[in-house]
Formats: sequence, C-alpha cells, structure tokens
Amino acid sequence: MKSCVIVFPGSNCDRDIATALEKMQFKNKMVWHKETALPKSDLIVIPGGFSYGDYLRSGAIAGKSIILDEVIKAANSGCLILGICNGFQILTETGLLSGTLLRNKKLKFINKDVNIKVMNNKTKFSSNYRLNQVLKINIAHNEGNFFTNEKHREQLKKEDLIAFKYCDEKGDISERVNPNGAMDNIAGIYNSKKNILGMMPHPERMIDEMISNTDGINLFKSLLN
Amino acid sequence: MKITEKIIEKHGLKKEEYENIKKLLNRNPNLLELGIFSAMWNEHCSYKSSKIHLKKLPTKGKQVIQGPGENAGVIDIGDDDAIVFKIESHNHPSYIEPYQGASTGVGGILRDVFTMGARPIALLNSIHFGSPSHPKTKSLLNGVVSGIGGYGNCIGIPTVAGETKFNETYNENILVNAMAVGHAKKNKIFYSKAKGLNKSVVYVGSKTGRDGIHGASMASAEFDENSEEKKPTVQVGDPFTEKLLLEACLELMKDDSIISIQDMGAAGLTSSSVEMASKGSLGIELELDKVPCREENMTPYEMMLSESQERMLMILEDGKEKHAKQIFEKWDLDFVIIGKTTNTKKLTLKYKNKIEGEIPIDALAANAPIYDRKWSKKKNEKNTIDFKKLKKIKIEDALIKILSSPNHSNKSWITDQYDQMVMCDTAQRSGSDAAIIRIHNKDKAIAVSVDSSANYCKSHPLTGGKQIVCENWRNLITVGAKPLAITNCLNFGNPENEDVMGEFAECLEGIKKACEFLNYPIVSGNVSFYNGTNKKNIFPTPVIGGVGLIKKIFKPIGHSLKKDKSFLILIGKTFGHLGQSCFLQENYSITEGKPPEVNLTNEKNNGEAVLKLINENLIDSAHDVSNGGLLVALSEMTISSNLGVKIEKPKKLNNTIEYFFGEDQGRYILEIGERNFKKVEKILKTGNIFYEKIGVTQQEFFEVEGELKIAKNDLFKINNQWYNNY
Amino acid sequence: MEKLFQLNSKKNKLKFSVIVTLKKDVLDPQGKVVQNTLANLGMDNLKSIRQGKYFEIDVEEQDQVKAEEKVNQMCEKLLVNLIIEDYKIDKVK
Amino acid sequence: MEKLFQLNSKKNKLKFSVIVTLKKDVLDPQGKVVQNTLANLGMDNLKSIRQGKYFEIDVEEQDQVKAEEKVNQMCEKLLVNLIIEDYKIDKVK
Ligand SMILES: Nc1ncnc2c1ncn2[C@@H]1O[C@H](COP(=O)(O)OP(=O)(O)O)[C@@H](O)[C@H]1O
Ligand SMILES: [Mg+2]
Repeated sequence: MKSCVIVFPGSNCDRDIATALEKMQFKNKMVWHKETALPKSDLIVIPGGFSYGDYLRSGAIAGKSIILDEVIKAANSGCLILGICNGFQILTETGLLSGTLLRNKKLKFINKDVNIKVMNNKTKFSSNYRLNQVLKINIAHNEGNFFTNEKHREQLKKEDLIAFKYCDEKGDISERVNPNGAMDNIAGIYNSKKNILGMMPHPERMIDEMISNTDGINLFKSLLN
Repeated sequence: MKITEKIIEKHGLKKEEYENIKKLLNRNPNLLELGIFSAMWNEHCSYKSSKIHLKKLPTKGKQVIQGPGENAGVIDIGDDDAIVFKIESHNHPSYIEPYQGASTGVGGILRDVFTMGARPIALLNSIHFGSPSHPKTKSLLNGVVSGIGGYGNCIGIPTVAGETKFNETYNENILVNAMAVGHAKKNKIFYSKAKGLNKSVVYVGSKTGRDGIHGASMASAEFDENSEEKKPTVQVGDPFTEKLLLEACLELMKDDSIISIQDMGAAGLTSSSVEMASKGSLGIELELDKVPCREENMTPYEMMLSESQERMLMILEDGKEKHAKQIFEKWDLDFVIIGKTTNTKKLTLKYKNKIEGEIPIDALAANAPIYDRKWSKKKNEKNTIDFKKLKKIKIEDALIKILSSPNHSNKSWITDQYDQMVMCDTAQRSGSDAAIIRIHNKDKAIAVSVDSSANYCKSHPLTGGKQIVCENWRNLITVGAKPLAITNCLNFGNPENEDVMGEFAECLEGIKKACEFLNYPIVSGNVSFYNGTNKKNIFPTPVIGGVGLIKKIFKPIGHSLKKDKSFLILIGKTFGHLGQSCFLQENYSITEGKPPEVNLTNEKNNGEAVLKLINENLIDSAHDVSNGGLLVALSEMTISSNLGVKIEKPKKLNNTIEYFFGEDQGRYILEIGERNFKKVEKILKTGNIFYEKIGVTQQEFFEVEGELKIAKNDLFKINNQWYNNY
Repeated sequence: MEKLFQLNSKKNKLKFSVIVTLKKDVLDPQGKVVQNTLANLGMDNLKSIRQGKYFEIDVEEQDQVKAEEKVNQMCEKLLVNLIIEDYKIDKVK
Repeated sequence: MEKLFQLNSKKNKLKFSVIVTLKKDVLDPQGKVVQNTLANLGMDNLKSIRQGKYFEIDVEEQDQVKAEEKVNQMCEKLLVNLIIEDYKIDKVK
C-alpha cells in the first residue's frame, strides 16, 4: 500500500506518522507543500502540528497551498485521505470536510490520553475495530472543539459519518468526559463518501507498547485490508 | 554625542569600568562602542562575578565530549550518539510579561542546542513563583505555563519534566528556567569557533527589530529629547519561525558548509560575532547596511544590541554560500552575507561606507572584568525547634495538609498543557521522578530531571548544594538510568551583597563536592544574579538538570505501583530529620532549622545498588524519598497507580512523626515481587546496603497500621484539587 | 407597564467595541505570515497588514461615562496586555 | 517635482480596517470564558462579550472602490472563514 504525507512549514507530527506508516509496512513518501504533483498513493495523510504556526486560524493558511488542489482532486477520485489533528483542521478549512474546530472550551492546550469510542466500523479506516470498541488515544491540541451547523449535524447522524466520540473507560458518552467542548463529543468524522477521515486524536502515537499502547494500530491495519 | 556620566550609568557600567574601556581603546568610545562594551561586560555575558567560582567545578569525565564554554554541553551515550543539553534562566522578562518571557526563554535554549547540530528531543523547566496568595502569582503562573507550552507545543518538541514551586521569596521575582536536550551524531557537532580569513559571515533567521534594547532606549530618551520616546520593547517569541530555522539549520548541517555557528541570544549580533571571533583569535568586519531589519531607520546601535529572537550567525566555507542560501530560502528565511572574517582581531562595524565603531576583540572578551567579590560564610543555624512545644497533630491530618498544599499538589493541571508525546519517543512522561526519552529508532533511552531545594540552600548553602545534586542523581536512578552529567542554572540575589555572594560560593562548593564524588560532571550552565528587589534577595536557588542513560530499555520503570501484594522496602537509614522539612512548613509554618545531612558515600552506594537491582529486572517500581518524607513518597506511588499500600508501624523509632515525615537523604522505596525478594536481599546484603521491609501493596486503601486508612480515590482527590480550584 | 419596562431595559444596555492592537515595534508574527500568504495568493498591492483583537461588549448601565469606565477597567484588568498592546474603545450605536 | 512625488505616494496608500466576528449561531468559547473571568473579577454589570479579530490593512492603490474590492478579496480568500464568520470592512482615515 502506497502512502504519502504532506509536509507544511510548521508541521511537526510528520515524522511521527511517517514512522508509524513505515512500521505498518506502508510504502511512504514525504511531499513538501510547494510541490505541484502527488506521488501515486492509495492514502494521503495530512499530519498534525502547527502548520504556519496556527496563525490566523489553525489550518487556514495550509489550506490555501497549491498542493491542496491536488489533494482535493485525489479525494474526489476516491483516494483515501486521513487528516490528524492539524490535518483535520486543514481538511475543514479546504471544505473537504464540513464543520470547524473552535478553541477548546477552557481555552487551554490539552495533552492527555482520552478514551474514544468507535462509532462506525464499516469504513476503510475502521474495519479492524469492533463497533463501540473503546480506545485510549492521545490528544494534543488548542482547537479541537468540533462545531457544525444543524443540517450537517443531522447528516452526520443519519449517514453514520461520526467516526469517534469521546467517552469514559466503559464507553459512556457524557459532557464530563468531553475534553474540549466538541459538539456531541465528536472526536472524528468522515465525509459522505467515507474516503476522508478527520480526527483530533493521534493514532500514530499509539502503536508502541513501550511509549503508550497499541490502540492506534488497527486504524492502519484497517487501511491495509 | 558626548558620553556623560549619566549615559555610562544607564549602560550599567561602573566608573572604573569606563576608565578601563578608555585605556583598552586608547581613546573615548563613541555611543555605539559604549553600548557594545556594556553588553559584553554585563554580568550576563561576562560572568564577571561568578567566573572564579565556576572555574572550580568538575567538568571532565570519560562521558564528556564538550564541557562548559560552548552553546551547550555535549556527552557521549555510546555508539555514535551524543546528547547536547543546557539550562538557562529567563526570570526578569517573565516577570514583566510572563507569556512572552517564558516562551522566548524556551526558544532561546532550543537555539543553544540546535546550533550545535543536535535535534532537540526534550524540554524541561523549573519554575518558581511567589506565595499563591500574592495578587500577581495566579496570572504569572498562567502566563508562564501557557508560554512554555505555547512555544514547545508549536515547535513540536515534547515538554516532559520540570518542577513548580511556590515561596514568598519569589513574590517580586519569579524564576523561569528552561532546559533543552538534543540528540546529535558524535562526529557531527558544530562549534562556534571561527576559522579562516575572508570567510563569509552570514545572518539567517528573522529580521532585526527594536526588541529588548534597554540601554539604548533609556539612553536615547535621555539625550535626545526631541525624538519620539522609545520604550523598551518586549521580545515576542515566534515558534513557527524557529521551527523553520531549526529545520533549515539541520538541513544545512548535513554537509560541511558550516565552519562556525552561533545563535544570537543575549546582546544579539554583538555577542555572537565577538564570541566567534574571540574563540578563533580572528577579527570580524560587519556591514550593518545589510542586516535585515524589521523597522525603518534602525541605527547601528540598535542593530548591534537588538535581542530579536530566532536569529543565527554562521561562518561558511568558501563557495558554499549559494547552496546554503537555497536551503534557507526554501524555508522562507532571510539569508544575508553581512560581513567577513579578518586578521585584525578587531570587531569592525561599517555603516554607509563609514567605520562607525572598531573595538579589539580581546577588550570585549578576554579583557572583560573579573571580580573576586567579597563573600561571607553562612553562620550555622542552631536547631532551635522545641518539638515539645508544638501542638500535637495526627499523622493523617499532617499528611492531608501536605498533599493538598500548592507545593505538593499534583501538577497535571500544568503538564496537561504541554505536548509530552510529540516525536513519539517519550517512554515516561511527567509525573515520575524523571522522564524517559527513547533515542529515535534505537532501543536505548535517556532519563532527564530538574531539581532544586531553595529552603535547604538558604539554611545551609553547602549542604543544600550537595543535596540538589544528589536528589537529581536519585531521580535518574529510580527510573533505571545511569546518571551521566548535569547542567545547572544558578539563580541568586545581588552578588555585590556579601551574604548573597557567600551563598553562591558555598552552594557551588557543595555542588562541586557532590559532582566530584558521584562522577557527575557539569557540562553547561547559566548564572542569573540580581534576583530580588533592592533590599530583599531571593533564596539561593541553584537548579540542577541531569541526564542519564538507559542502555537498553525493556519497560520504563516509574513510581506507580504495579502489582497487588508486592513487598515494599526502604533503602537507606531513617533518622527522622525534621529541620527544614515540609512537615514543619506546611503544618506549623516553621522555616527554621538545618537541612538533613548529606552523606555522599551512602548516596553513592545506595544509588548504585538500586540501579543494579533495576538493571537485573528485580524491581517493579521505585521512588526516591525526598521532600515530604516517607509517607508523602508512598502517597505519590499510590496516587499515580491503581493500588494502595499497607505499611507496618515502625519498629525502632518511637516517634512516628519523625519516622514518617523526616527528610533524611539517600533513601528509596522499592516495589518488589515476592519471588524476587530473596535475590534482592542477597544483593543488598552483599553490598552492605541498609534496607528495611516497610509493608506491602494492597487494593483500594492507603494504610498505616494503627494510624490511618484512607481510600485510594480519596487520596487522589486530596492531591488533585488545589490547582483546579485556584 | 409592560412597555415601560421594556423601554427601560433597552436603555439600560450600552454597547461598546474594543480594538486591541500590538504596539508599534512589537513583533507581529501572525501579521507577517498572513501578509506573505496574501502576497503568494496574488494580492500584490498589499502594503502591510497587522492583526489585532476585537471585542463587542454590552454593559448594563445607563450612564455612558460610567459604562465606558467599566469597559476601560475590563481592558486593563483582562482584555489587554498593556505591556505589548494598545487599545481603543468606541461606543457602538 | 520632489514634492509632487511625495504627494502621490501618500495618495497611493489607502488604509482599511476589517472586523471579523463569529456568526451569531456559532459557539464562542473564547467570549464565554472571558465573560466568566470578568464576572469573577467583579465586573458584574457586564451583559455579554464576544471576541473577534481585527485587521489593519494598507493597500497601494489610488482608487478607493478598487482598493476596497481588493480588501474584500483578501477577506474571502483567506482572512475570513465564511462558514462560521462574518466580516465588515471600513475605510480608515
Ligand atoms: N513545570 C513543570 N513542567 C513539567 N513537569 C513538571 C512541572 N512541574 C512539575 N512537573 C512534574 O511533576 C512531577 C513531580 O514533580 P516533583 O515533585 O518536583 O518531583 P521530584 O520530587 O521527583 O523531583 C515530576 O514528574 C515533574 O517532572
Ligand atoms: Mg523524586
């Protein structure tokens, strides 16, 4: 399986996701944002970090780069796209995903391991998980407070486009375990064709027992299927 | 422009120093030259009050590749790997503007590390605030923590450890010390020494603005009344640009283009160019018209003294300029050749085709003043505490008081604001005695910790100096790392005060003794004097940052309890020393008394024994016993895990308070599975190590037989409420 | 009665805007990046752009002078970092 | 001649301000926290506060209509996220 990771000035989880992809046997290439063509890939990853310092709005400036035109083309032709953290923010800025990520409700950066629940295990990204499986994944962001309009909110529910929700160890979803104020505890969503996934938690940080746990591995394994 | 006495004074120069400048120049300096002297001769750059004491510190060892004197220290961790690290203070700027002060502090120390060719892999910090009830403390704490996080998170380097303390001695002068640790290839270290004539001197990074030109602004307001008043401007950190600078530098460092490289820190362009030239016994000529400026009409004076962040100076090999420029342009950074090396041994500054200033390099560096300041020995405090007169207190109440106090509350309110996981090599995050960072793509790791004990140092500087080195050493040992070397940040009051200078000299003596005994050399550091107000100096607060090596990491060992029904043993003798203890401070507000003795022989033997046990995989968790004593250490082990403990009543000491809260040094608590206990005993007996079995782990409860029994979850709550309610 | 009450409550509220900008000579990293991006997007005759904050504040107070004093206090106590920022209060009609 | 040139160059620059605010129905976490904090600081008659962004833009252009059109483009292309934000352009004298 071929993958590529788009690198913007200020991306800082690019090496982490590349390491994870290689460990999971993807053939990965890094793509500098000034390039005008993408290598042939089955999966395009937009990594986490602070592209352009998160200045203006997180993801806004990266969303305007030329390489994004190519990503949009690839997305429209069905290529799998994964945006993690800042990558998720970039996807919403370009309109590949609807909704937006506002400041965390307490206005503080949050880094911790949180529980999230697999809400749909019938996608290319999640087939190796059980439905309603509870994962423990690290989050690290300033702006992870997912927000969208009522129409899109309904669509997310109706078309089963919510990928993950914040929950407790047992899988209960409540405001108490909502780390950032996200609407309906949403931690990640798909587009309606389900070839694009944007998520705030960092699966690439959870593939190594020594460092954390291995709850992120099945996301990559699903993609390899 | 006439140099008046006022102007000299505003530049922080003493009369004698000015006379000395005239002698070295054989003439009067002009304003630009005066500014340069004042920058190079101030305490921060010249170390004029501390140099003769620092010279005594042990800085050598088999593991040391580069000791003090470069941008950062470098140690050998085997194979072709080296670790580059240093700590630095940003106290005064952080008090004025906590967010920007702290964040530029982090930015500055990172540049020190990556100028040497290392990729930064971890950040640490030691932050000290005034009393929590002081009106400024809360916003300072908030600003500093978000500033540290703001920079580290954005640039993408994990902030993995630190310490946070409150004490009214810092009411008017907080401490913000930041430490950075980087990884480099042993044969790819870059130094600041200039070499070769007529080589290009290159400016890279951000543009120069009027940031932090204090002397300048004050001086100009004085003698240039018609001009618009120039307020000293605060430096604003730009972690995004630093990330670009980091990547661009590391990219250029892949080949041999760079002869010498130096970040522009304090005194910016001045100190970086002088340092390069001085180390290489060369001269440097700069054409200031070429300096990239952010504001209009900047004068040579402002350009030379600006402390704008995210800038570097490099000397390049002939013919490499184009290649280097391409790299910096790829990263959207300025790259300008602003001068060349010369054989004049002078700093020559040209502007608009005129020489605006010319100073012999030696006058600025080698001939800078050095003072052997008067100092007086600390008088021994008599142990005046009459315990019989103290109101009786229950162990449980005393423990709760300590665990819920600002100084001992759980710090996750802080550490959750730092990205600790980015780079995916953090094997142990904040919360244990030391953080563990794996070397990327290898199975070895380093452990890092920063420590200080201002109360001990205030009461008995010599013992305090020894103690912090030992505590730092212990913190690395408990996670299974062999301590290799340290960096230190010496935060003290006014060195012109004999008592302060005495504290400095004696603390350093203590640090020296401990480092020598433990073979734990100092490879880098920083001195920050003049902390405090006119009349009140802060407590002496040396901060030690240590790095240790875990040769092969299987599973990170921390202080959270692992298994039910394990044995708990205490290594080291308990005498029940309560002087300077947090038991007395938190419960009785007593701050008198002597700190516990430090016995270096015991420290070394106990530490090495614990390390051996961990290396042989006989230990499930480990924690050193320090501030707060045995019961606090046991609480911390409980709170960070899913298990409780059941502790036996002490057999020998009849005063349980002394036993449970005494702060005797050189002690560790170890969790050992029953099946390993025999092996452990054997090793300890052969090593002649004092140990006692103190209890076992259990489910649910934190218990001391016949004294107290608290549900584990309640203990957690007690320890976790303060920050959330503050 | 009902009507009177409404009238009062309307009168009771005054609206202000606060504009917070970085002081001259203070580095504006955001503005710099935004300016470069706009230039790259082909907005060539952009001379300079600086970014600041904007607040819209409703105060329950009839007296305009008093109300403005309140807003000023909010600025000094929280909204503005006086060391690096300037601010300007305006009444919104 | 010298003078004329200066005059022209002055004319060439037009200054605009842009205020960007979150749409009414979009949650404003920042405004909310600020409001609570101000209330805790004793600013009791604060009714509501919303936070936005402010830009000061200099455009090299003589024609005010054209210049404003430029600024409008900047807003639509980058400065404003039209899905969640509103904006208002003003000429600064
Ligand atoms: N400002 C801070 N930044 C990062 N980590 C911190 C900070 N303050 C405290 N910590 C972490 O909290 C834990 C407890 O700190 P401390 O009580 O000082 O530990 P110790 O006594 O073992 O030195 C440590 O893991 C430390 O790294
Ligand atoms: Mg410890």
